[in-house]
This record gives sequence, C-alpha cells and structure tokens, in this order.
Amino acid sequence: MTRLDRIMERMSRSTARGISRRSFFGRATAFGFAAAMPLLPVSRANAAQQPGETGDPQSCDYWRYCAIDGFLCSCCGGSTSSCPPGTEPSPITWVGTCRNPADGKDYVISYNDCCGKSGCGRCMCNRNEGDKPIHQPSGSNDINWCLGTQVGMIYNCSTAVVLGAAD
Amino acid sequence: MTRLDRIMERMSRSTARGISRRSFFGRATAFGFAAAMPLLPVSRANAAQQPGETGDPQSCDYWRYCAIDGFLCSCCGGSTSSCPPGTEPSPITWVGTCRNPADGKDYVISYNDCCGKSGCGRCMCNRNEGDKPIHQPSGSNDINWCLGTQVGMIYNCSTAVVLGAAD
Amino acid sequence: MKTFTALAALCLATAAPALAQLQPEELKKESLAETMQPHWVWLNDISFDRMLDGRAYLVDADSGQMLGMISSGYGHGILMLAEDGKSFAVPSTFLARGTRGERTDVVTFYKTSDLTPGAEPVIPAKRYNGMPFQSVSPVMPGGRFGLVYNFTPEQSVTVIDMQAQKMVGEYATSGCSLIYPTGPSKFFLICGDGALQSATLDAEGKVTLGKTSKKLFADDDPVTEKGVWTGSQWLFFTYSGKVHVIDHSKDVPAIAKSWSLTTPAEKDWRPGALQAAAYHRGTGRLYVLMHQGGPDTHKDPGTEIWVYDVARQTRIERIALETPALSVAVSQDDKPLLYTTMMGETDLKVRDALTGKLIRKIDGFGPTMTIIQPAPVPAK
Amino acid sequence: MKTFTALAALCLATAAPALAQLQPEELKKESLAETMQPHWVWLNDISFDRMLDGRAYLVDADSGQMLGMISSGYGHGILMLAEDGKSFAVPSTFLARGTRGERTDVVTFYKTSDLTPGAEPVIPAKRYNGMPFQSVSPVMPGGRFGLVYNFTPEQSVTVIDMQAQKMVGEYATSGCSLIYPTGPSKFFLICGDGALQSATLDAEGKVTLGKTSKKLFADDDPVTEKGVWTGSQWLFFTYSGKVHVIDHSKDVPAIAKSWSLTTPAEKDWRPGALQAAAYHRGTGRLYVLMHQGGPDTHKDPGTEIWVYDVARQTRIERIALETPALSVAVSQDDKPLLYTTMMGETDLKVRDALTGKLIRKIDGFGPTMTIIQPAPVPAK
Repeated sequence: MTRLDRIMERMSRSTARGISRRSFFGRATAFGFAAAMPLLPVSRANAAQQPGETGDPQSCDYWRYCAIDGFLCSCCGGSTSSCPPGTEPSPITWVGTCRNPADGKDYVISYNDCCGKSGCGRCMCNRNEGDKPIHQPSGSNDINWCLGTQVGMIYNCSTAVVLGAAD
Repeated sequence: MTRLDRIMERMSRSTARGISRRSFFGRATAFGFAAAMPLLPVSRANAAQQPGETGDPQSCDYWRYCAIDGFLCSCCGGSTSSCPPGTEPSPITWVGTCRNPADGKDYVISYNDCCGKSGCGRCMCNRNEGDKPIHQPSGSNDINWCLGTQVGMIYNCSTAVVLGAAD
Repeated sequence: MKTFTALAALCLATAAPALAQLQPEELKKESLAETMQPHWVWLNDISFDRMLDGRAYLVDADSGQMLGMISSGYGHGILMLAEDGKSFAVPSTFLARGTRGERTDVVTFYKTSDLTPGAEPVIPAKRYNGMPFQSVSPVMPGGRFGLVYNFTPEQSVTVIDMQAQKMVGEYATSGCSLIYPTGPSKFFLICGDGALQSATLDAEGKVTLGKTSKKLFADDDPVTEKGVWTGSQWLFFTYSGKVHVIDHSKDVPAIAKSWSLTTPAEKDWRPGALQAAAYHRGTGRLYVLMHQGGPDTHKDPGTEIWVYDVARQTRIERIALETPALSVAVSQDDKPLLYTTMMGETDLKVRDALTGKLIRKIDGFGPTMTIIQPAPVPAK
Repeated sequence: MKTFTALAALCLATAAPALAQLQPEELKKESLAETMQPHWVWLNDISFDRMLDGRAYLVDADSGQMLGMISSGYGHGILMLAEDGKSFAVPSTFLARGTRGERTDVVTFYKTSDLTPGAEPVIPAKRYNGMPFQSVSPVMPGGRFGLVYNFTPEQSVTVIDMQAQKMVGEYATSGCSLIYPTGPSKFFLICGDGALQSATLDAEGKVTLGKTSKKLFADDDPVTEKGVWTGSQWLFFTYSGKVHVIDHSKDVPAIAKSWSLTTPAEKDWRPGALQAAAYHRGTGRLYVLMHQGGPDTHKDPGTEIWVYDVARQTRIERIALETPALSVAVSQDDKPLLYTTMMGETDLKVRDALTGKLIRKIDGFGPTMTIIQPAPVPAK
C-alpha cells in the first residue's frame, strides 16, 4: 500500500463516513499554514520551485498539476505553494500523485484551493490523472474545496503543494 | 425645435436640476406599460415589428438601434418593445432619434432597459448616434437605467420602443 | 400584443401600409406558455470565471430562440423541474457581500409562464458546490419531493416539499453521496467504497436510511457519478466503459446485469465528458459521448455519440460530432431532439435524435454550460 | 518564504541538489509591498455580461505578473487609491439575493500589502451605476476625503473620510454630475446645460455648493465627461477634438483657454474611447486615443495615440497601435509606462511612454476592462 493509498484511505474514510467537521479540520490542518514574508513578486511563481524541479509553474503541463482542476495560483499572484494576497487556503482538499520528471519519483500533491475572492480567470487547467468521482471526495477535483474556509466558499485559484514522496 | 429636442430638454431639465424622483417617475410613466398576452415565442422578435418597418430586430444594424448600448432584448426572450419573461421594464431611460429607412422619417426611440435578472449576454450592440455625455443623462446610453425599477437595479437587456415621429 | 393587432388592422384599412407613419408603442412584459413545451430546453451555465453570476437559459430548440433566463447566484447547479413542466425550483447560494459575509442558501420557486421568483424557503447553508451533476438536486418521481445534496464535507440531503414549496428538513446520509431516486419515496446514494446506500421518505418527506449493499463497483474501474435513469432503472458507467444496471427493487441495491459499451476491438474508445449519457424512454435508446483515450480520460469530451438499444445491449449507430461535446441530452417526445454543448463554446447544437443529423446551432450562451435539461416527462 | 530559504540552504549544503528528494511544503499566504510600486497598475473589469462579479486586477507591468485582485460586486466602478499608495477603498453594491432583494452599498477599505477587506462603512444605496469614469469616485488631493457620485436619477455626492474610514454624509448637487477635484477641499461638477458648478468641503467633509458658471460648452459640440487632471488644471475634450482648459482658481469656474487636438487638415481625426486621455506630470505630455470618424464616433476606440506638449499645445508624436484601444493611462514616474486595454480583449499592453515602443502584452484579464489605474502620485 503506497503512502497515497494510505492518505486517500484515511481521508476517504473520514469524509465518506461523516466524521465531525471539527475533527476533520483538526486532522487536515496538520498540512499547516504559515504567514509568508512580504516579497517583491517578480518571478514569485518560479521562486516557489524547489531545487530538483524543472518546468514552468505557470503552464498547465507542469508536473505537479497532473490532477488539478482550476485557475493556477501561479498566474494569480500566488505560487504552487502560496495563495494570492487576501485569499485564504482551504484547509481540506483533494490529493493526487504526480511523477517529477527531474528525479523520476512520484510525489503526493495536495491541490488546496485559495478562497475568498472570485475566480482569478487566468491559466485554467484541468488534468485528471488518478482523479476519482465525487463519491470519493478526497480524490475528486470536481468539488469546490473552499467550502471549509473561514472566509466562506468562494473559489479564487488552486495550488499544488508537495506533501511528500508517494512511496 | 424638433420633438426630440423638446423631449430632451424636458428630461434634461428634470434630471439635471433634481426634481423629485416621484414626479420624475410620474412623468416618465406616461410612456406606459401593459401586460402582454401569453404568446408562443416563435419569431416574437419579428412579430414586434410594425407594418412599415424592414430589417432584422436581432441584428445590431436594425434601424431602431441607432443609439442603443447593451444586449438586444430581441435576442433574450423579449422584443424591441417587450421585456423577457420575469424582467421588469425600467420606467425611465434614455432616448434617441433614428431614421426608419422604410419611410425615410425620423422617430424618437426610447431605449428602456429590462431589469431584475443578470445580463443576457446575447447580441451586444453599441451605437451612439446622438448619444450625449452622462451629464446629459436623458441622452446617455452609459447609464444603467434599471436603477429606477421596483425589482432593483440589475440589467438584463435593452429595448427600442417607438415613442413617435421626431418632428 | 393588442397594440400590434390594432395597428395591423389599421394598416390593412389604409391603401399604402408601407408609408403609414409608425405608431407609438407600449413597452410590455412577455409571458410564456403555462407548460414547458417538448422541445424547450434549459441550459445551465456555472459561469466558471464569474461564478457569482450563475444562470440558466431557456431555449426553444424548434425556433432557435432564447425564451428567457434565470439568475441563480454562486456556483449554479441545476434546476429542479416539476414533472408537469409548469414550475421549477432552483437551489442557490448567496453571500451578503458577494464573495464575503454570511452565506444564505435558498430554493427559489418559479412558474414556467412568467419566470418570476416566488416562494423562496431558506435551506441549510450546506449545498454541494462544484461541478454540477443531475444527481445534486433531483425531483422524486411523482413530483411531491425534491432533494438537495449537501457537502461540507459532511454529507446530508435537504428535502423540499415541491407542492407546499417549503423545506421538510435535513437528513444525514452516513457519508454517502448524491441522490438517485427510484420511486416517489425511494432513492439510493453512492458510497466511496463502491457500495450503494438505500433510503426512503415517509409521507411527510422525512428520510430514513435503509440497508447498505455490499461493494458493487471495483476500485480499479470505478463508476462515475453520472448515472442515467431510464424511467425504471439506473445505469452506471465505469471509467473503462462497462454499464452496470442497478436492481433497486429489493431492500438492498444490487447489480441486475452488466454489459460493455465497447467490443474488445474498440477498447481505446471510452465514455467521458460531464453529462456523459442520455436515455430516450420512447425508443429505449441510450446516447453516450465517446472518445478515444486511455486511463484518466474520463472527463475528456466526446468526439462521437454512440447510440445503443439498451434492451438488446447493442450499438445502433455512431454519430460523428463536428466538434467535441461535454454534455448530451435528449428530448422525450416522439420526435426527439439530441442536444450537445461544449465547455468553452457558446452554442447549443440541435440534432434529430433518430438520424443524428445536425438541425441547427443556437449561439450566444455560455461559455461554461454544464447540464442540459430538456422538458421533463411525468413518471409512469 | 522561510521554507524556501531553508530548503535552498539545505540543498546548497548537499553535493547533488538536482537529485535531492523534494521536501514537504507548507502552504502560505502571499503579501505585497506596503506601497504600490510605480509600475504597478490596477485594471478594472466591470464584467459586463456577468456584472454581479466585478473585479479589479493588480498587475506588475515590469515583471508582467498578476499580483492579486479584489472582488467588488455589481457594476464595479473604480478604486479610490490613497495618494501614498498604501491603501485604497472600493465603492460596491450588493443585493441580498444576487440579482434581487435589498440593495446595500458600501465602501470597503483595503491595505495594498494584504488586499484583505477591512473597514466597510455602509453608504446610501444610490451609487451611480453604469460605465465607469475616473470622476465617479475620486480621492481629493491631499487624500483626506473621497467622494462617490450618486445617480437615482437624482444626483448627489457621498463623502468618505479616507483617514477615519467612515462616511461623512450625502449632499445634494443641484442635479449636476460627477466630481472633479481641484484641491484638498474644492471640486466642481458638470451640468447638463454646459455649465460648471463649484463646491467646497469644510474641515469635517460637509459639502457646500458654490456658484454656477455661465454656459461654458456648446450644445453642438459637447465636452465629454472624461476630463483629465494635470495636477493643477482640468482639461476637457469636445466630441470634435477641442481642448478646454478650466480655470478653477476663482469662485466661478471658467475656461482659461481652448485649443484643438487637430489641425484643419486632420479634421477627420477625433478623440474617442472610454478612458480617452492620460497626462504625465513630469514631462507635461498628454496622451490621447484618436481615430478617424465623423459625428457620433466619440466612443469609438483609438487606432493611434497622439502625444501633445500641453504647455505648448503642440503634438509631439503619433503612436500607431497594433489593435484599437478603449482605455489609456500612463505611470507617473520618470521612466513612464503607457498602458492600453480594449473592451472585448483580454490583454494589457505596456509601452515605453517616451518612445511609444511596445514592451510587452500581459494576457488573461478582462474581457470587459474599463478604467486603468496606475500607481497614484501625491498632490504637489
């Protein structure tokens, strides 16, 4: 059983069998959020890349986006791992597994939505590698995951955060 | 002084010098509204034409649209002289003067907005013959004239109602 | 149109009608027929990049004319069409400051004839938000109740009394998803582990959960959420193109039979899209959006529509599409029309459903149309 | 970006950074510089066919990157930018049920650094709704007060205390339109009969109307509402291309001088568009969108930008545009950028304002962008 399977199973069990919202958030919040330092925005999207990555985070064919569905935050004032100014990350979301072409390894990617402003409208990207139907919510990119945020449910854009290696 | 000039002057005086909203509506309501009979919608747009007119009321170059700015109600479930189902006509509006190519006469056209549902999105048309700046409101197509309706201020589409000959 | 009639009479009475001066007109409000006509169709638009401004357009596919529209707030789903075609209800979500502030979910009732908002019960602010499916807010056969699927991510259903135009209540669903009605007071839900969960409504609309089936669907070839109701059975489609026919007649849902949309020789063809299939009750024909592609293409648009005789489980026809389509629907009368739309495009394509021939394109909608809803048919 | 910094350090310490396994990341929220930078620019989008979902995009014209956005409800107008570039306010209109129900107008305050809504005083639900102009909600020089133009069709102004982030009050304007600030506590309005109406604010922001000028503008060649402030004077443009320079120094506004954008030989060229002209204070240059056309073309987009030395009233240059533009603006620094957008198109075009050379196109906005707002400059 891969790590993704374990994550999916855990998330699926919790969403599929109706655990309380509080405890769901309690677990999901372990993904973590931190305040970013003010930063000049030039090439912010690229600056979010780790060493050991190649490609253009503003392009839909970027490796992390293998199961994304939405506007790329990298085109909207955020990056693959940061929300645009004034938007709030969704604490819960769907996950996928994507292969990093630079090291040939599979990584679990969390597609957290950024929320509280209306749809950014730039760099629409829909890819469905491993995407599940919505009755398997933790693997479905058809759901507006902003529903869990403090600022409400309004969808702005989607990130693609590395959670870790998939195996 | 043409009839249009007189209408414009009267409307301009009233809007430009701040008469009460009630009395403004009182005057404008003389344009009149009546309930339409239920009707099958086939060629509703054309059915609204009077004998003595030619052209396509779903086309932006139709003669009545010489000073219109918005979505043609003829494409949205209404006609040149009727609002789509569930929308409310604006009692006040801007007027223009257009020449009917079929009889070579000038007519005063009232561009009443239909209101209460969001923008129809079809047959966007902007023509500015005789259009005035917004400090001459009764001749300006830049204003959302839905502001005066009971259902609120939301703009759906624009009509082009014959008020009468211009001279 | 009294004014017009009067004018026509006047002009007929004069010798040179073309030269008669145009008469002053009165601005009117249009009305529609009391009942949704067989070739009228609702096009839902989620307005993806301006999602606060969701809407649905009502179109007459025969005349090619738009008849009217409704505005329906953030993340527009689908309409809850009454079986008699005389009214409908729309689940909607509004925030006090557009994108911010207190969330209010309502179900707004309309008459077909005037498209004017009427009763508007407030429902729990938990309505599912995302890509819409037909099972997010179906009306039960017989038309007494309508159900709204909730996801917060806790899952539940809100029951609406469609006659009284009031909310009945909200009921937990043990974490299973969506709503698949099988009778006036009976439905099932689909669970993440491949099982189906049965449920019933009592006379007042209160939901009681029944038994859960064993695992019916494989993990490595899951069924999509895009089931199709034939009027008597639900058909579910797997990613690879299997059809599972559900037997809902007993306490526990089961698979009645399974067949495949493709032959082994056609295995690079798969069903896909958003509104993937449509069923015509009179002829027993199933229309499925198909495309060529491998795994993970289950949301790709269809390049062809494959037509099946469901009773015989055989393909009748392949309809090649000029351009790919993401949604397909069929009218239920005996001269059926086949409708397709495509995300990113602005037209509705109308075909003869029996021949596949393109009749017309009606343009100017969208550009993010989702579920096509033809005129409803009463339950048998 | 602590995580990134830490990771970079980690990788520099290892011999083969390209082969290092990627590390788990934390999702962050971006912030911006405290002050709007000279080449940052706001693009307002009225979202004409989804008007409930108005917005403005903040763009860095140097990097070509979008920095963020704000959502601003029905019929989005323009931002009220504080002179120091550290904050701004947005007049907005919301209805309880999106397109229906109670109307609430507010002014929402934001800091540039976080684009997060802060104070939000409710204002009279009378805000002008229609195509936006720079004079619908200007900030007064010095930045203490901001004014919002109301049209119901009665006309008035609402005064906002930009420091206290509160509403001062609403004041009738004798039916004259829009707001043209001429000093920290002085402005005029433009009347339908071709006159200008002077007005003053007291220390608390209360408006007192002053004298009305005689008729200054001809009926057969009216001035547009699209006046341009040079930092010391207002320039108004007539349909045919005359420039009227307003003298606001006395109690009653008057025309200081008039000149023409065109020579008699160029009389088929006219100013037009929505945001028709822009002035660069450092060089005294005026940029005007010009097109060829006769009467009634005053809203046609510009095919060229004509550049004038305002002090000398002479044309310096003609900049041919690849495609027509409906809005033009210029940054106020000493390496000024010239911005254009076009209704129906989705890109911002960025030029060197001194040479006219196209530097870049930044795409993916719109498609109904209205007023371009570069970084503000403090009043002299």
